Amino acid sequence: MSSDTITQAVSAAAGGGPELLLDARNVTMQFGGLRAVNDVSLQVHTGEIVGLIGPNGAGKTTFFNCLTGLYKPTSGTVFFAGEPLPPQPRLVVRTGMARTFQNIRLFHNMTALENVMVGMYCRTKTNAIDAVFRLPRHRHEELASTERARELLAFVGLSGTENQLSRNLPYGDQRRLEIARALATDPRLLLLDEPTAGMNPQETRQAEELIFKIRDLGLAVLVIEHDMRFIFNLCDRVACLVRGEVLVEGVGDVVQNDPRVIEAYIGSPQTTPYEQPGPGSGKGASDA
Amino acid sequence: MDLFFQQLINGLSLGSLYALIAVGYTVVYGIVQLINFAHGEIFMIGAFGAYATWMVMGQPTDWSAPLSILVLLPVMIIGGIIASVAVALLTERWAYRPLRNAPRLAPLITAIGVSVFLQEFVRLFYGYIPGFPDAKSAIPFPSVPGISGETIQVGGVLIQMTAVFTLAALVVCWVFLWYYVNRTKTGRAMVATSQDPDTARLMGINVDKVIMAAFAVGAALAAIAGVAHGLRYGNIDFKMGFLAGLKAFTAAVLGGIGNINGAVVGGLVLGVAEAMATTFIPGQFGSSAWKDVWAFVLLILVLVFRPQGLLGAKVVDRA
Amino acid sequence: MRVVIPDELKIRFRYPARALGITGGVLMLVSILLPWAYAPEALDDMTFYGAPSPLQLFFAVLPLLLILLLAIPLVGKQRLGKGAKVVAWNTTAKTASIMSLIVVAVAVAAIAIGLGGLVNVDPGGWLALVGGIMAVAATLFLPDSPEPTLYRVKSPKWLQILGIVVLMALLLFGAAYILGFEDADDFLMFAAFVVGMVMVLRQFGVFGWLGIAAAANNRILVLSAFVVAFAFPFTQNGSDANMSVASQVLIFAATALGLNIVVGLVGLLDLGYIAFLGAGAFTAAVLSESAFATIKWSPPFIVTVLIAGTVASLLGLLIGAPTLRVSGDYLAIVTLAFGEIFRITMNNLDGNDGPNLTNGSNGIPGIPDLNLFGFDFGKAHVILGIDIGRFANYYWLMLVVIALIIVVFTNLNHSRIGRGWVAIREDELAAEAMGVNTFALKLLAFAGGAFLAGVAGSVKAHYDVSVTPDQYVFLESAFLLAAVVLGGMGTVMGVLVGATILKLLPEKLRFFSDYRLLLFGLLMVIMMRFRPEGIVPDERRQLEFHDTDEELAEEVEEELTSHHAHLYPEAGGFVL
Amino acid sequence: MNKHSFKLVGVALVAASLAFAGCGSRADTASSSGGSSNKVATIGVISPLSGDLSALGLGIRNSVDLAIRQANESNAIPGWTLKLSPQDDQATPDVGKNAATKLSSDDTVVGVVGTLNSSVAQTVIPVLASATIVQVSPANTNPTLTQGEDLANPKRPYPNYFRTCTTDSVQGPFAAQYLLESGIKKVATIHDKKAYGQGLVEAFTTAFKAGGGTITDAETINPEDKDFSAVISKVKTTSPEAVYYGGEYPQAGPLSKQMKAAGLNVPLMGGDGIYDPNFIKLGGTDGDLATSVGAPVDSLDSAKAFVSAYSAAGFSEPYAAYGAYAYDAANAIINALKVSLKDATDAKSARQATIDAMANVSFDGATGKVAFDQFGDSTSRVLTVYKVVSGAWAAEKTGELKS
Repeated sequence: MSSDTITQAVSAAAGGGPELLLDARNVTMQFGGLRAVNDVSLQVHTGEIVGLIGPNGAGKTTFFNCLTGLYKPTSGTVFFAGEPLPPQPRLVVRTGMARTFQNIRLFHNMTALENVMVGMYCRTKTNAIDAVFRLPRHRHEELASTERARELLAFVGLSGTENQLSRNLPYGDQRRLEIARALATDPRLLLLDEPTAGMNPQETRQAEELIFKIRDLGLAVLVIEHDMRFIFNLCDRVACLVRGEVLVEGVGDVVQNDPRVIEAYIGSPQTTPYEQPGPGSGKGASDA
Repeated sequence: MDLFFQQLINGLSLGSLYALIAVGYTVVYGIVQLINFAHGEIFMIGAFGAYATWMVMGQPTDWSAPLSILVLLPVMIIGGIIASVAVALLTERWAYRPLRNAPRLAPLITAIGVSVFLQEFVRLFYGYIPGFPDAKSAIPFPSVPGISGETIQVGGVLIQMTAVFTLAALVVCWVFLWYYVNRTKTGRAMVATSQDPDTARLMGINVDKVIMAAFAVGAALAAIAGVAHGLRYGNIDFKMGFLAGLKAFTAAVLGGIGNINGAVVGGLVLGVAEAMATTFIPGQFGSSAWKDVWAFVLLILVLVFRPQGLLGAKVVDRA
Repeated sequence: MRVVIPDELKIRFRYPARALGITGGVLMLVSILLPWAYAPEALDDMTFYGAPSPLQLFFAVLPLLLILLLAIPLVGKQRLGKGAKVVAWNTTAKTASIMSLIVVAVAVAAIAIGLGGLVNVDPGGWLALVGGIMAVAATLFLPDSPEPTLYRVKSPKWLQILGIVVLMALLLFGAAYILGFEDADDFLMFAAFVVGMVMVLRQFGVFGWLGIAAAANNRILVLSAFVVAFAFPFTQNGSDANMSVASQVLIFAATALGLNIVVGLVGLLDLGYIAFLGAGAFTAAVLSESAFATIKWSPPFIVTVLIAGTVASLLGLLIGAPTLRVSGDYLAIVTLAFGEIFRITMNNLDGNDGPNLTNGSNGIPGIPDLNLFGFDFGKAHVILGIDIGRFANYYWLMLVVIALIIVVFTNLNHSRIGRGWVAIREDELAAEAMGVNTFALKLLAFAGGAFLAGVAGSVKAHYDVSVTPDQYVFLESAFLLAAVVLGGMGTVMGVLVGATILKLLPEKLRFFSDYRLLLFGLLMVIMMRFRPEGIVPDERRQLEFHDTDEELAEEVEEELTSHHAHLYPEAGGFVL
Repeated sequence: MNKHSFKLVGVALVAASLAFAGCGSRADTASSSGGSSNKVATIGVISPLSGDLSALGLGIRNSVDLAIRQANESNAIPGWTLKLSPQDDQATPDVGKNAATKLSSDDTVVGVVGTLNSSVAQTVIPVLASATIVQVSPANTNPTLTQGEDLANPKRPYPNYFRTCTTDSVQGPFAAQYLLESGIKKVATIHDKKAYGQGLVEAFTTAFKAGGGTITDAETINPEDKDFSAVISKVKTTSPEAVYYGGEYPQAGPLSKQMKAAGLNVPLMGGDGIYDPNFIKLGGTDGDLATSVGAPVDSLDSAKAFVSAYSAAGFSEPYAAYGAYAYDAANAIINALKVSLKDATDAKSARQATIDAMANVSFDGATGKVAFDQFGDSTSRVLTVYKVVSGAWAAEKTGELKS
């Protein structure tokens, strides 16, 4: 990844050229006494790859769930393409935001092709009557979706696996299949929750290429990841979440070299007031 | 006004019966997320077990009231508890445990099978025990001197001793449950398991044992309810668990399934609601023929407007 | 239970075992020429020398196959050529010997019980038993053969079609024959024989081959199945006794198919399904020309059917809308409660505790027979010289209804909606997160299933002549569920099989009717524990129930690949 | 058993069976069955032989069996042997219909006794009617079965259907008559909403009001109910002098018990559905009343004969509530067959004649005089009031309903 692209993207974002797609404002999510996400704001523009890093339990996935409608934030609002986000996951998908899961949640006993076709559900219109009587709409849509699903499988590099059950696919392929399924919903923003977890370096590189390919299609991508090298290679901008709060946000290099980030990850010298992140540890970490 | 209080008493005593059974649904659901459809039959088995104990004791009918209450009744209850706990543990072991990781549908269907099987088993084979009556139709339940048929007059309200017994049984069980869940090792293990079975297992809790304990506690309470039912209505039959189980489940949902207090409150509310519906809904729909319908309509309304139940669907954390 | 014989023993006794097996088979063959029973009352009179009874002749097929299976490999691998590998000779022989022994055992038991004691079993019976035991013992010593690969054999289209036609013909013959039995013992022995034949043929690989043939000639299969079903009344010589059972099986199967959409395809447990059948039946009854009907408006039956279905599906919406949002477990109990509400309400709408709509527990009797386009369903018609009675008329009507339901079932299943259902079953949260409108899809299944039950109910009302609330109790819902579970969740064939077994067995085996429910409860528990996917499993369902079985997963995948054309057909056709 | 004797028994077995095995060939099967040249006519029974109500259903089957055995012994119909064909209806209409179809396709069937439940009758009657087979029910009490839907203008729907039990419209008024005569003027009614109970209460109410009594409260319960406290509390506030219950003993017993426990100390009265020893076992108390059809068994010779013949026949089940009616029903058919089979060549052709002959049947049965009116209902109007006295039913008053 050349640094040109980054500057380009950043300057584009600053210049107001690309559309502001995702605009999360002061999102807070509280479970009983536990504040998992605290006053987090984040913006993603079209054509941008944004990374979200942070130690375990920092609230990244919770934040994802707030964005995709699985949780209703305790306070704060999320706007997508200028509109407030609808309250249900499936409506969020319709507005153009799709996700993958940290622990793969494919439909295990469906074939790869069927998995992708499920993703197309919200973009097709065949109703029960069409299906029962095999009306033209059903037939056209069925042919078109099969065709498109094959294309998507080819796009993520899974040609030839159409009829394999997703449970029988190798781990890396399952991750990709999840991405293909998400792409099938025709998103403008793709949210990837740890797309390289459990992958070997080669697979990670392939995943990287795939994400660039996706960005080149004009999609925005928001990635949660642990793998620092992967994320700083990939992302135009990175936000670091610690104990539910945004610690630092900015271009990769800046975040990477921020001592607080290093500290949050690696731990710190005795003098530091911060403790190892974990449930039940002291007061909020942010002093930004 | 007397009628109101009379129906309140009627409702409370009926409700305590529901509550005793409902606790079993709630405890088991809280831990294994299984609606133990056969729990109504466990209640029925408890009643038949108590009856069998009475038969074995030589069918005592002429004991004095104190002796009956202090000796006969406790022994019958213990007999009932042994029977129902044994059956509950057997079904858990042989029917439910092998399905613990199966899709949700499997244990539910199994539970229906178990329910039908237990009913039929009692119907067909109870009479084969030498000297026992045929269970194909209702069997008269023994009366316990001092409780059966006795009444207390409070103002214009007549309170039957059987109702007092049922309410008292509920209160005692409630206190016992509170102690069990909060003060014993198994009880606390139960709370832990209900919150996170995997972690509980890692912490060295024997989850199998905890689940068995949950089934056993529920069955014991159901057996007490079975005896109360027998005393109250004077007869028991193999089908008595079906409707009672359904109502008790309704009570559990009403209070918030998984919440022991909820089951108790839900049971009482449901019992009172049924009694009141018969008296205070005007016109044709106030006939007692509709009371079951109102009970189930209440269930559906709760699911629409407050799916977590009156007290909230908490795990078994506070008894 | 599995008897394991060490391999070295198997090799050492290879030839003696084969010889012993053949001897056992021959003994069984010979035995049918001897009397099996002392008195004619047991089975179909097996008291003669040299004159086997029909059941004995049927039985003889099994030992005959056994002998062939054991003898043919003796000609040597070279001579057999491809046949050596394609067929699992030894394993099939083992199955044939075990099945022969089971049939003999059933017969001997039937004779002993029917005539009062083992004394009544004559030498023929003992000889057959000895032969059977010899054959089983011998075949245990044969080395296991690899899985049959008969289905991989390429066969010409005419042969495939012929196979299907033969299968259908056998089905028709078997159905007519099995319904003809009056006595439980005859029925049981024949049933044991049929099961034995099915097991042997399956082991031989015939069903694998037929499966491929059926997939390749789908339309012919569907068509011939319906032709056979349609032809069934002609085998009855105008007798109503069996047509009455057959038409009830169809009504039951139609309702169970509707339930299978809800349970099998979406995975929702509906324990009050019978209420929707009842809603349809009551609607049709109230709108019928019965003198007891409380609404004096009787639209044509076509309109009534639609109204009945709509009423049922509205009730489905009423129950489904609040409960489908919460956990699926609640649905089971709420539907159960709804079943009770329905029954009690129908009981109460008698003018006494509510407006008079249903006459309370008296119900609505005297519902006239249907008359569609001048065809009076109540009258017997002579077609091709055979009396086609009232029950046969309804049988045909139900056949049409079932065809309709099967089309709805399969076409929905193989569409965007069906995929959504599978996704919901597999992982509801992920489905929702992928944009699947899970609530609407569940509601569609629930209300759609109710609609189909309502339609079936409207026919049932006329067929039954009277509609009363006590026909629609929880136990009936449980039976419907059992048909689905027994047959196979999510499959059409399975439900047809399950419904047939559950309706036919009690009808033919009345001596155990008191134990019917006990066995039924036990059956549900055992099925869930050992074969939750049912007799005729849906591949995907099978995988869900056996989540850790990787071998099965591979197998299913292979199947899916070979059937791919069949799962995603070119636009147009519908599949079974 | 040691090895040696085992072998011996084996050899003996083989030898014996070789010796006794039928030494014929398949061809001569036909002639092998019995030497009698009598023609066979079959009487079917459709009743619940399994399940909840099997006690009642088996009693019906046995009583019909008894009547047929007696007829065959006395050679009641010369040249004909009667056979019994019992069919289980499991108390469900569907199964009942299958049973009826099965019987009607058997050409030797000339009559059917059954059913127990009115709801089953509704699906059974049309099947038998289309085959013109006479059906006599010992237990159906729903008036519409014989008089059609409009009881004000009765019209008989099925000419083949008769019954030996009386309908609700006889028992209810008789009970009203008795209560009024005993000076009870205020009664509350409860019924279980089933055809039987509801009909009984309606007939009672009409007659009781006509006789000058007041109905203080009219309530209903569900047949599966166990808890009647709410209803009893309601009834109690109207302070009736008696409670008239329409329904059967499984509910009536507990109801009586709960009434007394709740302080409502008045007699409970019902129809023949509660006239059963189980009523008392389940909670019926002294002073409770029931009406039943016919004179008390020990006052009627024909009834005594039935009871002693039944116990002599060695059935394993008691004749239960409807045994006597079933016995009378079977004898009514047999009496009709005496006429219709006399000149008949085969059973099937005598079916219509049997129905026609039913109208003239008249004899003294186990429940009293058996004869049928133009609707097929029993003409017997003799009833008895029974009372629970020190834990057992005792006849209180026998009389005829004045209409």
